[in-house]
Amino acid sequence: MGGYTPHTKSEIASMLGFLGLSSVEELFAAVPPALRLAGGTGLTPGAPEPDVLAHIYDLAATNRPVGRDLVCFAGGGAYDREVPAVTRALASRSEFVTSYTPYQPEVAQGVLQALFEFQTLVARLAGVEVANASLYDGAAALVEATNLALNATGRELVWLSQGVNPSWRSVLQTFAAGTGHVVVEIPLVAGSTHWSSVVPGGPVAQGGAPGVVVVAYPNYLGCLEDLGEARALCDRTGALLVVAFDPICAGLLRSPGDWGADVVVGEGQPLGMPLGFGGPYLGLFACRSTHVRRMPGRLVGETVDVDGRRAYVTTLRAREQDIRREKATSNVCTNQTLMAVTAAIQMGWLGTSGIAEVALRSARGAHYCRKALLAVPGVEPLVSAPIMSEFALRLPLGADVLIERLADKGFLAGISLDDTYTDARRDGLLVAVTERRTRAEIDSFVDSFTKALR
Amino acid sequence: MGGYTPHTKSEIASMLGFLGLSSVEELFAAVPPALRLAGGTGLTPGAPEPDVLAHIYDLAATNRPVGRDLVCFAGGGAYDREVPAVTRALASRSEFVTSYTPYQPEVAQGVLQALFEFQTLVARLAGVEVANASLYDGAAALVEATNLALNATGRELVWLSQGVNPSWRSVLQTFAAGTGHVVVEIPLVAGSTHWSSVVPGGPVAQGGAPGVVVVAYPNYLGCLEDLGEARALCDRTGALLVVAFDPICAGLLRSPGDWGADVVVGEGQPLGMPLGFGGPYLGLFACRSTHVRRMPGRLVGETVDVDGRRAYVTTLRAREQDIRREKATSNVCTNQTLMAVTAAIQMGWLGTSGIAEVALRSARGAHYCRKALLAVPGVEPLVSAPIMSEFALRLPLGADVLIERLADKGFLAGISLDDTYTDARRDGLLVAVTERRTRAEIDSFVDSFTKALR
Amino acid sequence: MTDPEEMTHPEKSEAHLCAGGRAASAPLLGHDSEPTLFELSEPGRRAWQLRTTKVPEAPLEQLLPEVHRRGAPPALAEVSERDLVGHFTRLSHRQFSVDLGAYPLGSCTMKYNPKVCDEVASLPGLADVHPAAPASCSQGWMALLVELEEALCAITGMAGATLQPAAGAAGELTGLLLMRAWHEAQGQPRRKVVIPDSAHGTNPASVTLGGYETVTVKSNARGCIDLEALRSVLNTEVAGIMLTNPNTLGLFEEDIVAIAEAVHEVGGLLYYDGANLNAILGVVRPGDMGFDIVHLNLHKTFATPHGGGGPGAGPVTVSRHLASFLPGPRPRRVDPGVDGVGARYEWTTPQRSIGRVHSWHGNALVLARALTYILVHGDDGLREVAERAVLNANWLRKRLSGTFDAPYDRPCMHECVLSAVSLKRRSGVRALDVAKCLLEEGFHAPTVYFPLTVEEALMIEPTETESLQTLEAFASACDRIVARAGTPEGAAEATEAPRTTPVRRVDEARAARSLVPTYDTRR
Amino acid sequence: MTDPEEMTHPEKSEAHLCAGGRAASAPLLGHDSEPTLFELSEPGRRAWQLRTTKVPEAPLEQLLPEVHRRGAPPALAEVSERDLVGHFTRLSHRQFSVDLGAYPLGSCTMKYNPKVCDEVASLPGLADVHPAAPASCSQGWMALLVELEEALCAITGMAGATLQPAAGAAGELTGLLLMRAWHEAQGQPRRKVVIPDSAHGTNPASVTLGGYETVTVKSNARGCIDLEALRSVLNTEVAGIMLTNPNTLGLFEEDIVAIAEAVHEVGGLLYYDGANLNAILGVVRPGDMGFDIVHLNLHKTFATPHGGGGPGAGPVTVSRHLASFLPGPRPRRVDPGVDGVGARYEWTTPQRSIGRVHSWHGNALVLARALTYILVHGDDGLREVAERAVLNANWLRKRLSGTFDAPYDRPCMHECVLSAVSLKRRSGVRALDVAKCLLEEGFHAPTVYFPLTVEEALMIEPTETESLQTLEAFASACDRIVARAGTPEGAAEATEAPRTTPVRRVDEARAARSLVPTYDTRR
Ligand SMILES: Cc1ncc(COP(=O)(O)O)c(C=O)c1O
Ligand SMILES: Cc1ncc(COP(=O)(O)O)c(C=O)c1O
Repeated sequence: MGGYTPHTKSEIASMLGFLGLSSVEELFAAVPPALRLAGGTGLTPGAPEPDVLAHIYDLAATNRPVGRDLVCFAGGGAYDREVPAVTRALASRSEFVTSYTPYQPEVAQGVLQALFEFQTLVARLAGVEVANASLYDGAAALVEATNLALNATGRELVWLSQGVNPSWRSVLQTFAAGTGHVVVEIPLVAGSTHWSSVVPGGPVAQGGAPGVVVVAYPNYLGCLEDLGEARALCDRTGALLVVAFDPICAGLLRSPGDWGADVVVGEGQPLGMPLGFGGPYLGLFACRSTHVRRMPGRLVGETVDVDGRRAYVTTLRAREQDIRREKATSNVCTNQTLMAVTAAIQMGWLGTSGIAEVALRSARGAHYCRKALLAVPGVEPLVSAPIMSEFALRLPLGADVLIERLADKGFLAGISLDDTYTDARRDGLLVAVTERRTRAEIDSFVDSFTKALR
Repeated sequence: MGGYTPHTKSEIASMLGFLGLSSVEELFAAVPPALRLAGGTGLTPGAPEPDVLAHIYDLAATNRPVGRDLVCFAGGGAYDREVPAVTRALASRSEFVTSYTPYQPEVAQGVLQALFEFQTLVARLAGVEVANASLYDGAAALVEATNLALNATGRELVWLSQGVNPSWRSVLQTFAAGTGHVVVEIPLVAGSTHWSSVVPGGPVAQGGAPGVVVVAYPNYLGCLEDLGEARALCDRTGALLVVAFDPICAGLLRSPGDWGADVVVGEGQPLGMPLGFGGPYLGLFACRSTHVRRMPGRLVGETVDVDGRRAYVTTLRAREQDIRREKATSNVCTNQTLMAVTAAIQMGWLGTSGIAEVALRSARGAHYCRKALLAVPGVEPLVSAPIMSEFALRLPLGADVLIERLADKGFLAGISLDDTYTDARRDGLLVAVTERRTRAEIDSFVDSFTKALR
Repeated sequence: MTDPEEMTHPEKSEAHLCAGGRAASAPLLGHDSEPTLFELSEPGRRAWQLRTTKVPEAPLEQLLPEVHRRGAPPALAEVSERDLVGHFTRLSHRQFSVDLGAYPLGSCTMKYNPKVCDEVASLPGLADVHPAAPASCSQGWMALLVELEEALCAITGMAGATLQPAAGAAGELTGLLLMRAWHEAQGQPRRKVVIPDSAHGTNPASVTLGGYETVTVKSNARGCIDLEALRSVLNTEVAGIMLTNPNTLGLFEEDIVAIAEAVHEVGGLLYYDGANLNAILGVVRPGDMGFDIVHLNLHKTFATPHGGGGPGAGPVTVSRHLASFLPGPRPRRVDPGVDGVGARYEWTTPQRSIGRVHSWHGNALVLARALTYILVHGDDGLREVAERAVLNANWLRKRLSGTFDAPYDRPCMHECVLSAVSLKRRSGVRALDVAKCLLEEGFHAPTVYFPLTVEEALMIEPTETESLQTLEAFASACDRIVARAGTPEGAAEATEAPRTTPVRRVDEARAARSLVPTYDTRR
Repeated sequence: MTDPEEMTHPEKSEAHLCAGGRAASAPLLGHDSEPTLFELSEPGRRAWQLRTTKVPEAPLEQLLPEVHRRGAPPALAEVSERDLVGHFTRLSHRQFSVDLGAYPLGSCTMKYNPKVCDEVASLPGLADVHPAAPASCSQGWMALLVELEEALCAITGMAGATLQPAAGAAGELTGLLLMRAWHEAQGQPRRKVVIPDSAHGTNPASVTLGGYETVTVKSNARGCIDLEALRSVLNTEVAGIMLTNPNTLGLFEEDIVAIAEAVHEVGGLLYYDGANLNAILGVVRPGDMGFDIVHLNLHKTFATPHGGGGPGAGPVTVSRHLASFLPGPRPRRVDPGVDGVGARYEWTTPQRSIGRVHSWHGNALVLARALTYILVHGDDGLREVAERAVLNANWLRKRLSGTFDAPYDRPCMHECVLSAVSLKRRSGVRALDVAKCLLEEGFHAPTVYFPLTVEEALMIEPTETESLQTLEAFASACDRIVARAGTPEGAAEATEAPRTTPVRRVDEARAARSLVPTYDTRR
């Protein structure tokens, strides 16, 4: 047990004296004696930091991080993107790291302004007017978006494209158990959501009018769907359109807002966060200004101080749980502020030209890689829709087997697709290429891939 | 070439326009055309940061850093000591890292106060009244100390114990070529300086009276010499006593000041700096207050501001090169401030009890290890004087051979002693044990050592 | 009894200087606002640098159908790396933080966050692992997660855990869905969840999202659950109760055993809001009090820094009968190996799992920090944390009981709730003004106006990492503020504080009235 | 011609906000001084934690003879990790830095330091290598050092290098010892070294330590070496001349070829003080100008941060005929390998080496930073650095030429020297006051009163990393300061600036008069 607490023996004695107590145990007089732990928790005794670090190093050594020894072609919502030293250095400033939610704006302008800039940048990427200060992750943002939409429309039916990340769909289903929302999944055909399956009068449409239609762009298989169709469906049914986007792909793609999305959600990890075994990531949430009073989570607004100086503050607080309690738009309190600050820094670093360049390089790499893999005997495209920087293949063997074989050769080959997308053979592989992949890496990946299939 | 400069094309054009110039080349009109580089420097073109990082990683991968794969028993002035995350985190705050020499004290109180604390801590360790704000390294501190002493005594003769680090002695000899100082090295006998070789009337003493006597404590072979003898010699000859100490060993040892040193120098690396292939390290320099006006380098003093608030400022500036020019006490300008700040943090972390504990653990480890190695057939003590945490052995084979063999087994076995300490066989090995060495590491080192000698 | 004057150490010449708790930062210049990134932006500037890939440079037209291409790149900002660094470094200087000074924000547990945890969270062997990597590539992570699950179960006295929830509120909702799934599995779906009136806002909000109706029970005069009032609302419609113990007044619910019996008697479950777990680490376990479901705020109790509002981590632990409902996939040790060597881990989804509650496995790097913190402290250290947190809170409570009103004047746990009611009556100076004055004194303010059950509440949680000297400096600052409020001018001044902060009191009403949530909506 | 008013970008609503150069940090509280570590100390507190070693706990008496044992542990300080962090974080908030804002300190080249270099310097594969490790364990380091030596030779036009000197002044002394060794090897030891009156103080100080006498030559009215004056002091007693070019006035010595000829004619050597190399990177090389010995300040030109006054690195490069005198040991590539693979390196000491000038191999981690910076920039990028540094300096010189006196009113290189002589005459406001007013405006001050040849000198070096907007903001601040000095009250105010900094003007005389260099010497 380390030097984090300052109490000396004599201070403890004098403090107890001041309280008229004779032992530390007496501080816990209110705890019924029968409940008090006699033998401790059973945890090991405290160990000095270097010992604990040694243990954590041991654990870390049995992982295989991506990098030179495991070149990453896996994506599926978590991408191996360039994070410069400057982003890490700024985001790790202890003022950002060790502060709390900006409840006292006079001494929290640093975090508040960074969040204001984050909101602006996300809104610009999403192509809608307003963004919040973050949610937990992409899945949480999706759940909140459907809650908002169903709240706004007063309906309880969700039409959910199976092009949305399967984990997010699973999370949405989990939380629907509480809200009572009904989630209907719409399958993909050839990589695009089969919206015609929900034509009026069809079996799906008989379940009632949806309050929200959810589609991903690019979708989980990397495909670019025609969002015009989804928008038209919403116009026809009175549903809101929620688009799950990728903030980096947005560097090249038409923005969801431009396509007509009402709410845009996304996973912000590609904006400067390490892969980190899946967290902490960053739920992006943006929407049209008409919905701002239904927004979940914190929102920073610009205002002035009593001297008229520009200042920032969390605003529209009446939506939030600490004020509205059971009537709040969401239960979120702690969010992912540090990740939002990180993303603001990273977006500042990328800038207008950088985000376009990263997207372009990813697209080039993906098309180059896809073409080469499709030339490997036995490999076929899983779907035919246009892709951007991620793509799905059908393999002549189970994807898990290939992934293990290629891991031995130093490649994280991709993600095995579940049976929503393939059949029981589980022969679908999702491959992602980022701006970090060099031609040499791709060529050698293709080479090992070819050999692994022999 | 990266994004470090902000100039856009149109800004460059407008700035040139403002200057009435039509090309960037014209900015260099004062440079004789014949001298201007036509074909560039021949360096490769700029490369993006990630490419350069990859290259540096490649280089780093061909090093063998100390750690689990190369357990460190080497010292010789550079020690594998515990540096906690907290020291690194605080010392890397960019306000400390990216500021200049505190010429404007109103906006440099951070660095100034940290240096004031550093000076206090070093003076306390050294056991004399005052310390400066750092010099380059231990060798530089030694050179400055002899300069001070010879200046103070008006003599030019240095009696230098061969117990002082050989590199430092070499540096002293190099710089003596400029100052014209005469350095006479006094050999060790059984690990202690053979002061009796300079008895009055002896061959050394006939060279004249020394202005300074230099001795190390512990010395290079790890031995603890009787500084009383050196002090007596100084009293007899009118020389000043310079003691090269180790700041960590000072946690247990009588302080040089207590032994009667006039000037205390040392290598501050063990106070929180990484091994770093030898730099940047930290030259420690402390002395009796009588010599403060002859001190080299920067000195911070406490004072007040116009409102009477406590403040710090560099002081006794009239000693320094920018004021005194050719009459300055030293030419030092840029020193090792960031390392001094690091050391202040590390000494704060260690504190009174920590420095004693680190020293004690090092001594225990060294004695345990020495005993075990001396039990290995063929290994003998090189010298017999008492040691603290480093010791010298005589091997049945060349030390370089053993070092290579043990490197293959995962140990940095120590440092091969030069022929000042051994004969042409170069069979002397200097072994250091720090508080970081566990019993298991020592036992397995001894085991591999035994096998390597077979 | 310690006279604060006596605390001066002989080495110190100026007593007022000795309190390290005051974040005496200082203005380094220009008094303008920091421009936004957008104002710093100049077309053509850039900071980015990317790896040279040598991938053939196919033209965009060959890559994307036109309908999918945007007209122009999204306008982010165009700045140099140098300006980016200047901007965010200056912003950081406009931000209070634990590392700068005391942050006695009740309920939020703003303790010191050991730097060693930052080092753990940036280890490449942890930070660079892809969450979809096959189990063969992530054994170390899985071992770490299992170790943490086990530690949290030991600390809370529970049988199983999920690490997926990303924060306390997510843990609450997860817990409520577990409650729901359990009742449904019993064939007895229920409609209501009871919470005390002092509960944190996330509790009722989560109850709603869990599909339940909130039933609020009033606290009694001692600040605790009124057992009779509770009994009166308990029936078979009640799925359970959500409690934090100590409660948000910092008081231990002394009747907890009776409460648990009463709730269990009607077939309800007890949910423990672990935000206040810091008070009872190693002293008493929710499981032993009778709770069935617990969430923990790792970012509070286990010192994973709050990051300006997140990320957190809100694992949920449950008793044996609820384990099979936990979210999945969970990491499981399928072979313990010998002395930990050769251990093997797999993913598994509990039989009756409610499903996923996170995109991946939770805020993994936060979880790694928490495990590090737990291992450094260990059994003894965690208990020491609780002891010292409670000692500090009680010392401060007593020290300030003459300065402010003490509505519940008896020993508290890790935090205490005082009130500025008398001060307000006397001088017009409110809890909010006290908070703002404290900012100027170099401390973060306590939580104010929460819990809602106390008028002009000041909810103070010093945490165990603050020193007696800092507590005294804080208390002296409170004394000074209250003393100054004794004169009309002083009181008027207090309502205008703070004066020397980066901005002064901000116009919150205007922010909401004419909403400017982005730079592009500025007039 | 750009009207500064025109620079406002349409996106920006408030022009004065757009200059990112102003380090608008802000006070976050208490206005007390930060206590010292010693005042924070309480007996019995601790922060340290050490590895569990299980080494047998031999009693101290068995380890050390009594005569060597100290009576009590050295009194350092006794603080918790939490207080340590608070203390140094608060201190950091009382410190201006490049990362906070513009630092136009002439001669010091305070440019932006790319963060990637911090990453390099903390790579375990570099940072954890023992300097005495056998060459088999440090091939990467040796390759890095050789690569840097080669790059520095290419940049300076020289044939060999030593990386040992730890800073510029150490490089100077090393260079002078090389000069001495060379003359001695020629059998012609010499006594004097010539330096111009505008030289940096380290030059004459190094000359003395090199065992030479300083001969100062005056500059001419154009601020450059007076060729005739130089010729008049040159003779066979002169070992050489030390010059920086551009000189400390920021002016290029146009007669450099004639100077070199004159010095070489009497058998002297030319020493290049590379502190101003930033101006000529890729444009002209000291070697081509006729210099024989060059030192480089890597902490200036190659953006290895100054660290509050160090560490630096002052490598020395020399022409072919001096290479065999270089300090040793030097790393040498003994086998180039194939495409760099399989290359092999050894240590070697030049034949007639002057000996070591550093305990080990120089400030190695600083050297690694510099190589990184050089490789990122490359041939083209380094030239761009010089171009933009010179462009910025000239823009600012012209922009301010109406504000201050311009004693040398012609194009400068990377810095310009202005003067406050007229301002002082008019208003009593001195260069020092201008400097202090600038601090309050959010900029670091320029160098003042150097070079000594210019009265009331303001030596301004904007560097290439500051934007036009920052330059304009800086210039506007200067304008405001000078305008305010136009009234007696304004002038009086200027002499009292700064007002809002962590402390105000400090009593330097008192610091020297009643010296308090440690906490223990306080009264
Ligand atoms: C008592 C209590 N419960 C629940 C929460 C919610 O936790 P989180 O903010 O992590 O969602 C908090 C935190 O603010 C709290 O203080
Ligand atoms: C012109 C000039 N020469 C020499 C030096 C000395 O360099 P250093 O401070 O690295 O010793 C400096 C730096 O201050 C300088 O500006």
